[in-house]
Amino acid sequence: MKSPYFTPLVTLALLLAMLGIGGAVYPGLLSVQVILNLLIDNAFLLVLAIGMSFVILSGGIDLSVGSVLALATMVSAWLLQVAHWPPLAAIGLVLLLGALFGGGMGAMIHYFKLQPFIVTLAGMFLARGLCYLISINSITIDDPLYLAMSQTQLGLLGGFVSPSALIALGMLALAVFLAHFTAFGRGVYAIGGNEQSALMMGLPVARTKVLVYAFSGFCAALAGVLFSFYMLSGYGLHAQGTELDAIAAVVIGGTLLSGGYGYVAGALSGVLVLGTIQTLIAFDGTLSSWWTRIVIGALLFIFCVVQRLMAIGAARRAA
Amino acid sequence: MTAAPAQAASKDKPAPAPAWLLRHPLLRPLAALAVLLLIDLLAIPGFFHLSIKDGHLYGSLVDIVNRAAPLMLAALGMTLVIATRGIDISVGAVVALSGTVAAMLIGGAAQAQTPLGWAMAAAMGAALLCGLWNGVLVASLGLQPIVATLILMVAGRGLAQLLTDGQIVTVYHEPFFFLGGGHVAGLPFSLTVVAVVFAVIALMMRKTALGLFIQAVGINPVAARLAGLKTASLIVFVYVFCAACAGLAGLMISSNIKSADANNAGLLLELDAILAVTLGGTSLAGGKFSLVGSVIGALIIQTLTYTIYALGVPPEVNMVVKSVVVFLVCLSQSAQFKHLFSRARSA
Amino acid sequence: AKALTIGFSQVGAESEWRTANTLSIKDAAKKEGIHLKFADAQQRQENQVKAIRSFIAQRVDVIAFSPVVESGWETVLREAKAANIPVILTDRAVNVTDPSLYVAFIGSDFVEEGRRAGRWLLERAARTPDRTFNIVELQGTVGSAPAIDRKNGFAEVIAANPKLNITRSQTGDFTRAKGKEVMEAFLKAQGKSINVLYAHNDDMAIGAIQAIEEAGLKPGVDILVISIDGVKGAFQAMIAGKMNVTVECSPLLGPQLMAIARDVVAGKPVPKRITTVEGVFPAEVAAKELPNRKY
Amino acid sequence: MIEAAQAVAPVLELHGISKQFPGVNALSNVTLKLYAGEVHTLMGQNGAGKSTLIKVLTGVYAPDGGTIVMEGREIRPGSTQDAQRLGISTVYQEVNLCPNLSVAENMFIGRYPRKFGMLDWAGMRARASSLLEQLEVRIDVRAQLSSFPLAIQQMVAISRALNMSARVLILDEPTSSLDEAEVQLLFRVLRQLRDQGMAILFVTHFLDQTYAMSDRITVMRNGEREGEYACAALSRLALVNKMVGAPDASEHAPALPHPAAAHEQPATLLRARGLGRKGALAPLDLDIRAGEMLGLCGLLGSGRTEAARLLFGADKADSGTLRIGGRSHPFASPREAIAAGIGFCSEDRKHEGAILELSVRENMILAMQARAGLLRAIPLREQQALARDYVKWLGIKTADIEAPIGSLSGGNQQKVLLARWLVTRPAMLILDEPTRGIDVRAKQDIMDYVSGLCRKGMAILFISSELPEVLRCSDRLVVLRDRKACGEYQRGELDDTSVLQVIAGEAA
Ligand SMILES: Nc1ncnc2c1ncn2[C@@H]1O[C@H](COP(=O)(O)OP(=O)(O)OP(=O)(O)O)[C@@H](O)[C@H]1O
Ligand SMILES: Nc1ncnc2c1ncn2[C@@H]1O[C@H](COP(=O)(O)OP(=O)(O)OP(=O)(O)O)[C@@H](O)[C@H]1O
Ligand SMILES: [Mg+2]
Ligand SMILES: [Mg+2]
Repeated sequence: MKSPYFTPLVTLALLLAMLGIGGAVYPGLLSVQVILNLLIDNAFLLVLAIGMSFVILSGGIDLSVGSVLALATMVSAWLLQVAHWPPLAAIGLVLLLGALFGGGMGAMIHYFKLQPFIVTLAGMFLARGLCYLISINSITIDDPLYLAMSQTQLGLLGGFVSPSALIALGMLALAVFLAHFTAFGRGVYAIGGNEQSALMMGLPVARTKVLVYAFSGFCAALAGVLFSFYMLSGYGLHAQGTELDAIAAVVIGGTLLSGGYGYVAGALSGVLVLGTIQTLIAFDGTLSSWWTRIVIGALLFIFCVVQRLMAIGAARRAA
Repeated sequence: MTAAPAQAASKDKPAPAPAWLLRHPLLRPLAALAVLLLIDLLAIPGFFHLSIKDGHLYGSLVDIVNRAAPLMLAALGMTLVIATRGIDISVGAVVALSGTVAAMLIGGAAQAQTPLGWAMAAAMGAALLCGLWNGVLVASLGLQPIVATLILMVAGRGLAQLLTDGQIVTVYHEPFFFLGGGHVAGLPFSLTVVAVVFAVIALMMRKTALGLFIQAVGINPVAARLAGLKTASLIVFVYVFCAACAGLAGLMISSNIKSADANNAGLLLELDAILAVTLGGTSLAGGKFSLVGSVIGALIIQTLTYTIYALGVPPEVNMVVKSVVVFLVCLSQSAQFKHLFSRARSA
Repeated sequence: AKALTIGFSQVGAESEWRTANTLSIKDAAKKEGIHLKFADAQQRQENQVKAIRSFIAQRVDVIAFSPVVESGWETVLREAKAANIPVILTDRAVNVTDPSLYVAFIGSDFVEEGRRAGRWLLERAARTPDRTFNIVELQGTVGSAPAIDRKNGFAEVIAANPKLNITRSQTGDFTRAKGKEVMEAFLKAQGKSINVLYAHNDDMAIGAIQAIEEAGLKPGVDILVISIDGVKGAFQAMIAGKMNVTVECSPLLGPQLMAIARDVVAGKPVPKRITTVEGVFPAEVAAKELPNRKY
Repeated sequence: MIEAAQAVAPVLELHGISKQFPGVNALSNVTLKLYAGEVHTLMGQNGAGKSTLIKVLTGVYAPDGGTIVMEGREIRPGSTQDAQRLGISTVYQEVNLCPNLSVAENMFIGRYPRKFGMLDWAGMRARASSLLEQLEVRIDVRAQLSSFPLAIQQMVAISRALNMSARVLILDEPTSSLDEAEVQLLFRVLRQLRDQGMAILFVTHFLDQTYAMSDRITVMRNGEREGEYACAALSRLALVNKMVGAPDASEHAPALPHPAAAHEQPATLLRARGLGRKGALAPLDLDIRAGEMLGLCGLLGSGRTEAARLLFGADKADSGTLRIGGRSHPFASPREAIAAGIGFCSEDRKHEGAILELSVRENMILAMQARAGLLRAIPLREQQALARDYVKWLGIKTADIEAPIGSLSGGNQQKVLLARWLVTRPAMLILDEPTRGIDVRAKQDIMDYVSGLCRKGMAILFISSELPEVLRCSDRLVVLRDRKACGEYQRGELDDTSVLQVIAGEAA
């Protein structure tokens, strides 16, 4: 655990190895489009994981992101289809609401000294519950802007990507900048390293913590917007359990759940690992539902163990 | 730093002065439970009504404790894991796995294919193996607990389904139903099981140094190792214990519904268990823990669920109600919030 | 000729019904010598979309899937169309503006199932015109299509008789354990005044039956039990006299799917909507019917 | 100088400050004046309330009563951030830095240099290096803070505070983990700052340092201000008496029970041959006899702590052998070392010693219980009796043996941790800076007590940055330089000056 610098590299190498082996076994896997599909299909997860990275780096956790994502799809669908708002205004409002929702939880966590797990768990129930209050049915979105975002294919390297994938990558760039080149980002690391010390060193701990959750809420709402580009619908059952995927992506990307160690960019490798595992399974196409689970578990296991062993080895060699 | 006094220490405190009582860490979870029950008393006619049916107690309260039994077990196991700064999200999968193993071995006939005892032992064995697996991944390989247990969370349910080919296995062997549906002295047998598990672990806390060691490892693992604790074995132990509790809960659940449903049994039970532990006042940052608190936490959750059903809340509002109550319970436990409130009142 | 390849994206394995559905498709494919690419989505729409994209990348001949929800399929179906791969839906329909995005839909009509359950109750109630019936409903997962449709279909039909009232309705998440738990609470809250239980699937009904028995009442007699799906367990319960009727919702779509896939590839015209033949099985026919049940 | 200072108004004035913790009156009615251009030392026994006063002053705790006046205006710092903004820069007693960040970042956190709106990493590193250079610390400022030993971390914390253009500089026991040379460097810098007009509040337990640096001394006792004195006008003896209270202070710090001397049996207890670890310590030969106190000395980073950790199995040696009482022990874990009768009191009490939320009692019996095993729980009564005895013997100031150790003052925490090892009655005890943060009086008592144990047959490996202490106590001295043993001396072979030469490598 002493070498957080190393883990993302290991992850990347393992990822390439996994794709290489997959390509050898399943023809067609190593096509440009399949790789780009990883980005297209996981754009929303990447955005979620980015927000989650900040929360985890600060030593917290946010279980509400999957539900906030669903709520964001639901609210945008409702605003567009029922209230007939212009799409940009709807998106703006949804992003704002997401940030407020997250910030509200952050404020509860900080000012009332509540545990992040429990507050965001309640937030998770609340956001999903609010979806059902809007409608228990799914609402189809037929707004032209959304349709365009959904169907535009931007050519790249002989394949194509969706605008959402680019937005997610842009968000990643922004997040890396935030984490490494702004006082806010460094404050997040400091708080994750030792909150008491951060306070003693005069960091604005309260503001940073609230902002971290607000940022995560914002990311979840943005992921919701991307998700509704992807699915063209708002639905209370969207993205169930995605919070766990986001956490797993962040942790696999080399960030310590106890806070303070890791890189935001690791989220990308984590998301790609999860995506690759799914792609491998889809390409295999012979697994029953239960074998699918077992194989996902096994691949995760192999991946984590190899990653860990290599990190231990590297630490030994460095010593 | 206002943590619960250690189990052993609380025994020897001086006579319970009211001030001490008011500061007792279990006061707030208990108060939350009492308020929920009060709401039930006022809003649901006959809520506290108990009658004797077929020689055993029958009523809402019995239902609540009976339903809460698996959750209480899972929460007890989870408490120790959390005390070591870990987390176990594979609880639900272990529940599914143990129930399935037992049901498969007993088989779908009135006569058990495998003797009941063996079947249950095999199921518990499977659960213990799961715990060992988790513990070794965390303690020896140093994987982060959440990923280490994520592996089993995904794969465990798959294994259970593999055993049953995705079918629900219905059990017709009567004696099996006793664990989850039987009665002893008019009370649900499941309650006895929980009481025994609780007594055993509480006794271990009192008679051995386990509690001290677990707390030490949870608060400062480096210092604990330097003081000569077997940190790795302790960590393996808590995961094994947690899985054992989950395994027992799995048997209880499948015995209660007389079948094993690999896909749905114990779904999201880990979240409820963690919620129960935190509601009971144990911090997820590890260290001080309260077993009684976790049991109370489980009762709060089950009472809440039951209240939602009994009040006739429309299902689409369930989640909102649940979240609001959880928020309120949390806030009621926050000293800072009380401070704010009393300031607002005095102003 | 080269073997036909079908890519099939299944919702998951959340119930016996679904498992039977999967099995039927796998068996049918094997029997027909069709190469089946199977992907399990673990109840998540995004996973289905991913699977469909991978089918497109692998250039399968036909894509079939049971959509998790109706909405949100435009984009990926367009991609399939652009790649000239025909799409067949099973079990549930989708909501798309351009109907040419899929060639056919085979499956049940959840609203109709709800209606059938309602009609059975209407007839039953007609036998005792003076009696009022208090109905409790165990819904499926909140927001899921079968839960919404089965609720609406049932409510639509029983509205014809003012003596039929739904007094309580709560979700049981389609599972036995929840069905039992919720029914327990209903029984405590309402006791003997419950006359009818309407469950959105057999599993919840089976769980609820246990709760009714434990409350000292006779399921099927004191409380009429109506449910949907028609799995074996339901037939056994009916034979034991604990359930009154189950409305069939057949998962055995495999053979039909394979036949249509062949036709589509061969360029033959196929009907856009193919409803499976499904029955209503009251307790009286249960014993006779049980040996014929495949799931 | 003092008269001159008195003429002007103080920079900072505290009036009637009180602070209570449950069961403890940490501060009652404390008054303090700080003048520009003056070093003011705060002295007092462990738990007298020095750190609490500093925390109240810098907004960590809200006072229960009293006022703080800065340059004529009343201030109420609500947080350390406020205090910093007001120009009060503080180094707290326990190193309060973020272990996961780089050294450079730790120095600039909260006030990063910026360039084009972004953090200026290069500038930050350059400035961090040059600031540390002032204190002659030459390290890679990009490396993680936690990769450095406590002393370096302490230096980083100090240079962080020096770096601020503050009016008031507060240092709470900054020298407790530094050795002589570092202390001199620090003092040089402090004098410069003082001469530039900074007001400096300084806490230490070292009388030498007090007299070397201070212009004025405030003595605290039991949370009260005992008095304020001009440094020149107060003799050492008088100072100690004022700190301790009446000359017959026996009720405050009862004398330790002195173990009777045992008949000498100079058998070799521990024999290390070529014990080493790559990157940490060159292969080392070491013999320790029962009843002997072996001193390890060397400069910061010379490898003393590493040697201790290897002997204790806290780190695994990759070469060499270790024999204890004739049997070979390749320790793989501290547990095995403890079983073989070794105890190790670490220098880093915050990270490697105290288990903060556990009570004084639990912290004290932890190692003993670990040795007894999980199943053989020490009866509660016995635990309480032990804890009470040691609290009395070591003069640990705590409200209750069930109070969490985190609520104790730094020096008292150190005493509890020392007690953790004393209760195990080990055959050999490794003490790495055991008296860090302990007041003069108690230090004397503890060293006497330890010598007593030693005479009774316990082997002791003693590491301390206080050379006089090591020289005075040790029977034999091993000097380390650059992670290598470079000499062994019997008692009396070295004196205060020659030892410095040996350590620095200047002697032949
Ligand atoms: N957070 C706290 N909770 C309870 N008591 C506390 C707390 N902090 C300090 N105390 C108590 O206040 C008293 C004064 O402690 P303080 O840390 O100020 O002593 P000190 O003079 O700095 O001692 P040392 O020289 O050992 O550092 C002690 O008795 C201590 O136990
Ligand atoms: N002045 C210094 N400049 C650079 N690095 C130093 C300095 N002092 C110590 N170090 C670092 O300290 C480490 C060795 O620390 P170690 O714990 O062995 O020291 P020690 O001899 O126990 O001294 P102490 O106990 O006084 O810290 C090395 O990593 C070394 O790089
Ligand atoms: Mg102090
Ligand atoms: Mg050292």
